[in-house]
Amino acid sequence: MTGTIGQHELSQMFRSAAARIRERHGELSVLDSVSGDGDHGTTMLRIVDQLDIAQSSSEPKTILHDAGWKILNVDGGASSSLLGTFFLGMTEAPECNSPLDCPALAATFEAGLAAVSKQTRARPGDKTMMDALVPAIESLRAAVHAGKSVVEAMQDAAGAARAGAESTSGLTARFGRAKFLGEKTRGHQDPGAASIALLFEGFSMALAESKETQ
Amino acid sequence: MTGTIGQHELSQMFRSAAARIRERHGELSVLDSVSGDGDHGTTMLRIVDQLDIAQSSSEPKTILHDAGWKILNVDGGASSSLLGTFFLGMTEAPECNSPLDCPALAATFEAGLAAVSKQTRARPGDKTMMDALVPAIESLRAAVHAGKSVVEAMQDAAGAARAGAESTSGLTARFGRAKFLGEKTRGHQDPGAASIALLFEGFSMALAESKETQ
Amino acid sequence: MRMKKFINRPENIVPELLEGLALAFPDKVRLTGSNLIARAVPKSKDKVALVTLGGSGHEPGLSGFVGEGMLDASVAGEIFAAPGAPRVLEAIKLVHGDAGVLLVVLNHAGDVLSANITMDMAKREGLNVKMILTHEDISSGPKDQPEERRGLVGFLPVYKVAGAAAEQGRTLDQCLQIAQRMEQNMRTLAVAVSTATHPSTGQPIFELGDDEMEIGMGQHGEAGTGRMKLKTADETAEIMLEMLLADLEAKVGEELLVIVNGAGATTLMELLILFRRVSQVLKAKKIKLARAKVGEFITTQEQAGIQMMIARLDAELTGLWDAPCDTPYFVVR
Amino acid sequence: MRMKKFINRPENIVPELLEGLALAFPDKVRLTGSNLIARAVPKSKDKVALVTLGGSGHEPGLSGFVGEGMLDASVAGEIFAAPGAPRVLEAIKLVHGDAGVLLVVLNHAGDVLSANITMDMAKREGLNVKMILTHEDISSGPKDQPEERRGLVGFLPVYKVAGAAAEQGRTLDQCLQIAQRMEQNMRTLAVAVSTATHPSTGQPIFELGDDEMEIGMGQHGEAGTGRMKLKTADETAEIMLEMLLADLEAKVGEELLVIVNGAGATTLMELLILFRRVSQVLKAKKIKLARAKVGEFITTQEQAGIQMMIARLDAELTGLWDAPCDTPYFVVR
Ligand SMILES: Nc1ncnc2c1ncn2[C@@H]1O[C@H](COP(=O)(O)OP(=O)(O)O)[C@@H](O)[C@H]1O
Ligand SMILES: Nc1ncnc2c1ncn2[C@@H]1O[C@H](COP(=O)(O)OP(=O)(O)O)[C@@H](O)[C@H]1O
Ligand SMILES: [Mg+2]
Ligand SMILES: [Mg+2]
Ligand SMILES: [Mg+2]
Ligand SMILES: [Mg+2]
Repeated sequence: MTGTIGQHELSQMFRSAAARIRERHGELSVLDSVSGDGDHGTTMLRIVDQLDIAQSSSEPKTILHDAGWKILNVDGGASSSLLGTFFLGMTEAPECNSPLDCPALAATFEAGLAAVSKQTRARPGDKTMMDALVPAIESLRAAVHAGKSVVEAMQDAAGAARAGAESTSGLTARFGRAKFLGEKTRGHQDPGAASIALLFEGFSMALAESKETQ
Repeated sequence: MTGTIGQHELSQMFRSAAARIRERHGELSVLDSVSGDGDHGTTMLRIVDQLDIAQSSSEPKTILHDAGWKILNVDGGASSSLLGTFFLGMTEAPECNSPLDCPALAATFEAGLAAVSKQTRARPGDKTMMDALVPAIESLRAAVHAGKSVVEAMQDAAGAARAGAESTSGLTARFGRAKFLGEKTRGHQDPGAASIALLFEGFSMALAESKETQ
Repeated sequence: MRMKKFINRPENIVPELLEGLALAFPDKVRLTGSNLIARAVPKSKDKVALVTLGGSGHEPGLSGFVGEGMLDASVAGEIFAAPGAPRVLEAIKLVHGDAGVLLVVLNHAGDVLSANITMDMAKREGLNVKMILTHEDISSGPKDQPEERRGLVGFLPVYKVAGAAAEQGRTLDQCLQIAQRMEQNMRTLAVAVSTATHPSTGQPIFELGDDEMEIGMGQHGEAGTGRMKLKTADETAEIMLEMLLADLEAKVGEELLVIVNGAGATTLMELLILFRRVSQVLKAKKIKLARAKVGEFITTQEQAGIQMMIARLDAELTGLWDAPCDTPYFVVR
Repeated sequence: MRMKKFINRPENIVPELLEGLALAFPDKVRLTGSNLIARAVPKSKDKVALVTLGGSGHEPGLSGFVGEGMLDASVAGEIFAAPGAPRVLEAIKLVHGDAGVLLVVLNHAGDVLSANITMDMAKREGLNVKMILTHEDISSGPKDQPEERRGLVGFLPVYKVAGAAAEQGRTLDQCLQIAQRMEQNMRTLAVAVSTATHPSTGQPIFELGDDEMEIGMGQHGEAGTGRMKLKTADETAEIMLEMLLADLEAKVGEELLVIVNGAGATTLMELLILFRRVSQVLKAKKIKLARAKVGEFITTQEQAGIQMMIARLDAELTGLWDAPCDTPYFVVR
């Protein structure tokens, strides 16, 4: 089966992403204390709490909208604004109204990325969460072209996000608080990019599991 | 000879007292850091600078008045007010107008003590400079009765001041900043009393020397 | 070592401090909505309203300047973290009258993101809002890239002159223009000599050597590039002032406003000693010290350090700076 | 470790900080004589003048409160050391008009000695001077021995109400009576959590354990007797307020002025959190929080800690507290 993502799967994706962040938030704060103000792990905890809260509603679109709005409400500096915008932006894809097949999934995530890209001038190579987010979403589109299932697509996306996050070690920060440190940030991953990798890993693990149990 | 104290001797007494304080000001501050705010040595340095400056005038009375006023002008908390009052108070003794023989010396210092006693309710036993000052001046009067010279009288006074200062180790402070520490001040000399002993030792050493060279 | 701060639970710091502010100044401000500080007595609806946003832990900035002649509302974020856009929108709606709202934003990534998202939302809802970014920290970007420069204590004169203009009944565009003129003519530089404890985590927010200071320190300990051995007050004042004057291109005969802002643990005694030297140097250069303000306006917990700000004044800006205001931590008779 | 303070030579701290004060507020104060701060524009000669004295290193206290509606002159001593009597006399002569001078003195041994000597001299010179001692620190003496109690931040309401009364043209005796009524109805308690560096010596002014605080700490680190483990903000506020209310014998329905004063490094964030609890407890006890002031009015360098003051108000005192004033660090519109 190629499968689709409905309310149930989306809720599981959110729960799994939240769990993944909770597992690793300590590392995120450590990364942020190298390049920023050390609060990224704590902020991500507050952000993923909103993913849990948002799950009660009925349609994917409402769930996404709820999550985005609630995340925007987290006092989290850069990351909550960008991640809130990401989820809220997804709801601008007409495809997100019904259960998501692979093309709808890609289109929905692309709408999220488009919204984020309007709020920041950061692009891959600038050592921000964009280094994980952009390749992740590109790989969703590639999976559509390859005719892959949503499970496979999300697996690819998680891999791409992880590779993107790892690539940030070699970069020099040009955005966010980290830019003031310049060269000193080299050799360490960008915390926001690491969070994106964790979120997509969570999404992917949830879909893989829900496929097994089907 | 019983000798008298004129302008020359008074100047030497001041210079010698100043030297004695300068020698030992470190200890004074250490004592004050046990019982007060640790500044007594520094304040005494500023006070004895005034003793040096006051020496240029011509009569004992003017020298004493000058010294007292200048010491009052030192921002030294308790000790400059009391010592300034002490020297200024001496000028209220009619005897201080001419070179001081032993009775005049005693009367002059008694006038100083009387002025100080009007400004503080502290009395011997309260662990303040009064524990050195009062016996020192009492021994000047005793020396008069014993028909001693100014040199011997001042030697006795220095001894009494030193004994008085040492006795403060066994006392509990009831005046000044030290009173807030109560029992904690036991076992340490009162810094102000230690200063008085040094001043009188300086006075005595100057007179003893000037006798030798006479 | 346990953190030596008078707090209760770290997660309650912000609501509790705002509650304290509202209880201490009930005639000036009130606490409303989600961590919004608004004027106790709203200004009349036909006047432009001023809104700002920013992280907490920098008291009295920013919410301490809500009141007559300055801000109408301040949206307080968590410790050192920008508040989310929905709450900024809530504040804008709260004070929005017939003349519109000026949103004053200090240039920090998180704050700007929130503000931009808010502006999108406000536009969609048809609200009349204009935004001004303050970015006067000369250490964080070159002169030709003002968008790189952070907003430091310069928010204070911007609130002041724009607030006074609003009080006089000027239009939103006029208030914006005045704020912009103030903003473009101001420069700030910060120096830190010792770090502070993050009140939520209990950790130091940066590290500095025992005999070091850092010129160009950001508001949250973002390091600058000017780490050097400690200097005297006079030397520090001279170095910082020279850099500021050069960047502003201040000229003989011009009139300046100078602000010396304490970061937290630096005493007013020191601020006044530094200010003295600033004043002397300006006099020697024949630049007029027209107005001054010395104290704590934006702090970073108990960090030791200062921010020095200079701004070129003209007659109109001076008049607006002098206009009465009545806020918890800035009162002009 | 080198002392991390912005100073030049330690012996120049006081004249330089006073020069800075006068340069920063030229329309309010001027520096004159030997380290005297006086009003820039003297009040009319038919009004009572207010003079105070005290050591430096506690800025903005005391000289930061010279100006319309408060002090006419302040005599600044060296760091933590009372100024000598001759300079206090100089200040009295400077501001002495037809209505006489009220000398406000905080009860600290050195200050009182200087003041008493000054009073003797003034009497001898036929000047019309009355003196009031403030001694409201409940930790430093039992209730029946007020002369043992130190003067802490309570000087602020005394300057304020007596200054306002003087401005209204009241006689010296009336001003003294008002000051006395304020003084007798106020109580203060201090708590310290960390020490400060003496700016002249570079040494810590007292020692405290890593997890300790001390209730009853004096203005210069004179220890109290209330050393205890660190408490939360709410617990600290409750303990201190209970002691103050008991000592003042405050009753249901009475109106209080509350001041929470930061010692230096304690942030306004914390002061506001403490104040919040004070306000809540008073409400629960049905005692009215009529007026409040939260900020730094008298500091001890970068010491962390606070002073909490409560004072019983009556209608006249409230009116005088609310009267306009215009000093560098206290402005009422
Ligand atoms: N302008 C920006 N564009 C894209 N990502 C950004 C930007 N600013 C910050 N980030 C991301 O946010 C992360 C930091 O998040 P966080 O620590 O939660 O926020 P803050 O920096 O406000 O404390 C960075 O690692 C980076 O990935
Ligand atoms: N009320 C007082 N009466 C007599 N002597 C006093 C009094 N107060 C303080 N002293 C003396 O002054 C000494 C402290 O002097 P110093 O340290 O110079 O002043 P301060 O206590 O103001 O810092 C004490 O050791 C004590 O001898
Ligand atoms: Mg961060
Ligand atoms: Mg002392
Ligand atoms: Mg942050
Ligand atoms: Mg002293």
